[in-house]
Amino acid sequence: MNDLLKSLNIAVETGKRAEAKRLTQSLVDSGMKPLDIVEQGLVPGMSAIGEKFKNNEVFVPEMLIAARAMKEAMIILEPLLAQAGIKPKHTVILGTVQGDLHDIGKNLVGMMLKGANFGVIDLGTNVDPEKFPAAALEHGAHVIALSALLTTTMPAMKTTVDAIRASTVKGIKVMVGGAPISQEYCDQIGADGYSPDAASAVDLALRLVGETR
Amino acid sequence: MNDLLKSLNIAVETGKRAEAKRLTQSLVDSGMKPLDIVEQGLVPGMSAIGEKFKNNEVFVPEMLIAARAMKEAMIILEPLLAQAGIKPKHTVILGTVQGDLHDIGKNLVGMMLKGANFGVIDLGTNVDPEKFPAAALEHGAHVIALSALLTTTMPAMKTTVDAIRASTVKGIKVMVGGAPISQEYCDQIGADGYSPDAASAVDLALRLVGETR
Amino acid sequence: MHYTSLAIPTAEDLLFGSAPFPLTTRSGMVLGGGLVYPELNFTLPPMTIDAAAMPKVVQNYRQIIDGALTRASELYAPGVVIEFETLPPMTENPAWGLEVLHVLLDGMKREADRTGLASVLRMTPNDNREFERPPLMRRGRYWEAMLELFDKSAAAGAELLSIESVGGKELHDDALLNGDIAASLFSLCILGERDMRFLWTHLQQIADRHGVKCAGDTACGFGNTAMVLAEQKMIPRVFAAVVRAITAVRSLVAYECGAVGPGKDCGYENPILKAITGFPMAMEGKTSACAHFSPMGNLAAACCDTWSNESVQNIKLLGGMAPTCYMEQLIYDCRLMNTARAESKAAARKLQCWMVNSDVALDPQAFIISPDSSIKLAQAIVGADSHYHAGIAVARVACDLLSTAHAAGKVRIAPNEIHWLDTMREDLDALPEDENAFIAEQIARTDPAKFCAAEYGLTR
Amino acid sequence: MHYTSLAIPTAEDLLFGSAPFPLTTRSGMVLGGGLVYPELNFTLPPMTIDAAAMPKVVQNYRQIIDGALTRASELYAPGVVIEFETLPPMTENPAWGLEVLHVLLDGMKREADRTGLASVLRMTPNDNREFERPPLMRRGRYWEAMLELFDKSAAAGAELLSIESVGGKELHDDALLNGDIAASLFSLCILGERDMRFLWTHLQQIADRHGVKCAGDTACGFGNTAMVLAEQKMIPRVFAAVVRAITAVRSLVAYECGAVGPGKDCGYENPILKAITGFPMAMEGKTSACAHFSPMGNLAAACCDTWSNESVQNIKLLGGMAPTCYMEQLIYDCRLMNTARAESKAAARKLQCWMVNSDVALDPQAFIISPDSSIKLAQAIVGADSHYHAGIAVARVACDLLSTAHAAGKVRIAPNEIHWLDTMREDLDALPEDENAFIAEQIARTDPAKFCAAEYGLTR
Ligand SMILES: [Zn+2]
Ligand SMILES: [Zn+2]
Ligand SMILES: [Zn+2]
Repeated sequence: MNDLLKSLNIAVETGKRAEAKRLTQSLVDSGMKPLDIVEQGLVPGMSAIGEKFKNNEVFVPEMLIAARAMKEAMIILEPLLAQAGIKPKHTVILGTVQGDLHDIGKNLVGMMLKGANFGVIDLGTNVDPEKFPAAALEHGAHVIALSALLTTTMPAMKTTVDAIRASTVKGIKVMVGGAPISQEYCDQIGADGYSPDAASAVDLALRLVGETR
Repeated sequence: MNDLLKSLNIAVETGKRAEAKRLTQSLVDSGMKPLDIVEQGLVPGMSAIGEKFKNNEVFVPEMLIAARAMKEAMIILEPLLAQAGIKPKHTVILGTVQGDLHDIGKNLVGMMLKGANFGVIDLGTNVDPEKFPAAALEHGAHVIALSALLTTTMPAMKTTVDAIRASTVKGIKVMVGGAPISQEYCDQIGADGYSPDAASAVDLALRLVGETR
Repeated sequence: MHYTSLAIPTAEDLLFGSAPFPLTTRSGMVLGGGLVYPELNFTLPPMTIDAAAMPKVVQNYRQIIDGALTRASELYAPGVVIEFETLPPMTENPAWGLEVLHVLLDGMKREADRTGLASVLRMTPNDNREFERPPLMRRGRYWEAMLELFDKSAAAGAELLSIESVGGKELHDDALLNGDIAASLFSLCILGERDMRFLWTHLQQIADRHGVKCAGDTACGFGNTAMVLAEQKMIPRVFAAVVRAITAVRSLVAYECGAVGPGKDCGYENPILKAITGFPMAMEGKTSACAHFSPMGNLAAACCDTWSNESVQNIKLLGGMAPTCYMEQLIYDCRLMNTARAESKAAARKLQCWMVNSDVALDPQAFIISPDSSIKLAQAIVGADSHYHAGIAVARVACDLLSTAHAAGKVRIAPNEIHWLDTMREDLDALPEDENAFIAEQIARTDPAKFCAAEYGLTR
Repeated sequence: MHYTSLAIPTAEDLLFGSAPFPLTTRSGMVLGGGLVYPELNFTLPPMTIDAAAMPKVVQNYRQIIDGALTRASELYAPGVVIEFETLPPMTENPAWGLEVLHVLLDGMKREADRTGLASVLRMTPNDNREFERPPLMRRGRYWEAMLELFDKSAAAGAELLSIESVGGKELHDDALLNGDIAASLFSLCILGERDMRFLWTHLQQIADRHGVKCAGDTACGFGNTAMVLAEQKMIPRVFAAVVRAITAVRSLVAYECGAVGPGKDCGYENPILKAITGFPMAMEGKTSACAHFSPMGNLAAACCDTWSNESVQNIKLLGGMAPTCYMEQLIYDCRLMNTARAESKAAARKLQCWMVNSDVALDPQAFIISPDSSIKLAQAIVGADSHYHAGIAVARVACDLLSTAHAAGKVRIAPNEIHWLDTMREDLDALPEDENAFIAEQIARTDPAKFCAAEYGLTR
């Protein structure tokens, strides 16, 4: 069992999709609980590649290949998790604010959050303020992550934070980022955290939900 | 009379102190009202040099020489004006905010305001917030002009505006300036006007008291 | 290919401040005629743009233009290019864009009357077509509004027309993040080529109607996105460098449709295009650090005809408003180049040599846009029989130039990037020779919710 | 005079990146030893500094140092100088200044450990003595706190000690606004000289105690105030240029007391001081437009050994935090100079020549600090028998250099400024030969509420 898990870690880290699928199926067949397979088989693989990325040893494409291997494995595991009533521990609602079309940064954040086993609901770009709290309510989310890349859409970020605070969603954490955004602006609009880049976003999200890694 | 006034204009403009004194005395002796001497004999001379300064034909030193000529003339006129119960039409309280020692810009503004026949009370540099409304009350001022040159004394400018607004002095206009100050900051702290340089400060002050030139 | 040989065949003649086909503006500036001119670019501070805010918007632009041009006069600039890059709501509502344009043109006229300062305006409407997903490239309200803004701007006195067109971008971001050179080629050389041809044919008609010039496009959302991602260590620098080489094939289309330069500032592929077309080019480098970091701050100036700061918000620095500060910096950079050029061409080449050597060995992308490399890449493009093949050819040459230079110790490539050169070459080798086969293959991989083939005259 | 001949007697040897007496830092950087290093300067965004705000203050400085040094490593800077210029409350409360200093030193150490980046810290406490009016120059809580900060900073690892000392400034602002060259001489060469001798004798004791270096002072509140007022058209440029020449006499005193450079960035008089002392000098020019405009953006680099941005707030630009953006710009400027210098001294002189010619003919002050003029002004200073006479001599030479150059069409002087050269010469001719007579004459003109003679060892 330990050997299989270790092989699965490596298959995910190195982005071997077929291998990851095969090993996951074997573990399922051997009777291991699906949540254990996720937490001991997949997440450590993603963490390993994430660590290498943080140390500038690999790049996003390698991360994405690993993420796709994890995704293939999750296709097997998701129905089983659902059967057992298990949902991602934390869910993040993600989007670029109204009037703004930039999505690379947002997509990277989404990819990295998924790798850390967050549930991620991506609302896309140019998103109406009200859609964020509505989605948070719908998905029982713990964090809303907002992106803006234009100085002229920064006010839409504030409008969105205001809409979230005025909504019935209570206690949700809001994190913000994007080229013109700063810690100061984050404080000013009453968001809970600012991340200067996609790589730091996972740490911030973990901190906001009260976890550390 | 007209000739004498014209000569006085020129004496002020060219900074001929003795001449300005002599001509002012002659006009007084001839029975002209002291306020008329100020308005028709001195201010036009200062306006003329001010106009040249605005057009970059002369520099501050020439302005100061003219201002000293006017000052000499005022030594004769001030007791007469006081006797007649005439005060400067508008008075400005001037100072650099708490924690800030810069005073060149402030001094230039003061010099130019005096040339436009404003009463000017200069509180100096590093001035406590409360001193501004207190001085305004004491001198019946119409405008308070605040200067700050450090990013870290900008908050003291806001504190000062707050102190003015919270005081018993009502309806007074506040103008602000200094290297780190912008129109945006002016709006943000609720001041009434921003001047990007000393030369524009007189126009701003005139506008704030409802006059134009 | 429209261009089958190089207007500037040797690196010795690929030099800042001079182009074989200079452009004379109405105000008498001769771009590419011996002098490098500053080209100032600016944007609003954080604020909303709507009808209610327009007075404040206008006030900002008036402050920008007055401050920057006054400083330009005080520093005796021989002339300046003012680029007005609109923000999305100003393209969507052309009246707003035009109102700002008039403020800028008035400011330029005022300064010309006051001090004789020569200037010219480059109008760059923000390309809004992506606001629909999938983007509508040839119809719909975004397209209509954008063309209206171009037309009325040209009529109002905007003398240079530019755009950062987005055709193909809906697929290219993913290509970058996946390190997928085939998908990048599809975005740039198939989709981008078709979109630019459609767009720039329209722009040229507008320019002809009003007697103004089509200046040029930039693969900003492609090459610069790659460059910034590489600076952020998201993607390999060698990958960004090869993508940069390919972007030249896309940006070239504007000139094929009649543009005459100066190519747009953020087109770091412009040295390659200058070699091909002989038109003057805008460039940006160290003095655009206000907008983005770059690994070729000096080298980027090697062949520029205007020198830009890319973009800076109208915020207050200690010295003054940021656009005015950047105008000063640009003017001094230009003065240095123009002083050397005034001495002799050999002197200018000497300065160019130092600017190049300053950066060329430290970064793959700097190496790729150096005058020497640019000539070789330009040759690969003009030697191809289609834009698709030109893209493959220029990518191959870029890979080879990097491998050879790295082997010779002439360019720094990080150890974890070396294998990417082989990966890219393998990906290039695996591409079908036949363009239609390639198109079919790539379209099959796309998501119809993100990309509509018909908007590029293609069928799914 | 302490210095009676020039360490660099000819303009040919007055060159960026090399000084006869280079300075080796603990990290192995050799200032003046062949390379020009970037010297970054920064300040807080608009915010209060008090005990409650200290966490936020510290957070700002941590962000500044991390961002700037990371970028410096990414751009392979051969080393950087970090200047920490305190804000008034940080001198008044040395504990706050020291807390920030530790943040900066920690950041420098972290980056050295991570990437090997060499760096050195210049500590520049804000001179608070003016907070009393009249200023107390040699006693009182401001003096005590400032010396405490110097002492503890040196103990903590601040390797270079600097200050923008204010002795004489309480009279000099008025001297500038009145165009009063005699009052300017009194402020700079009598009061400034005495104050600096007193102050720098103390600083040298501190430096010796902790094995660190006294770097240098700047007549910032004098020469730069004049320069900025001239840029704002408040005072004549020729007047500011002559004042600049005189400031060299004042700033020289630091070296007479043991300072070894690099002279402080905003001392535009530094080329003159480099000629006299042979020590490396910091300079700033176009890349300090963030802090103030200047008429000599390129020329100022002609003899620099470190190249500075003067000061920028920690605010967000589109590209990143402003200090990081300016670090990038400085590094590219330095790379260009170092590339030329690496080729040969002749190449460096060629680049210097273009930097000088870029600006020298367009502004009196640029003309005054050019290498040629600097040598002549330096000679006037070392040839005098007292600081008072040196001030008169250097002012006269400055006037003569400007007249001659203007007559030869070599420097642009505005028509309404020409007569100021005569006025200044007449004022200089009217000065008493005897220093004591001059002092008595000047003291008699001062206001005891603003100026206390005893603080300079003088009697009213
Ligand atoms: Zn761009
Ligand atoms: Zn200074
Ligand atoms: Zn400084």
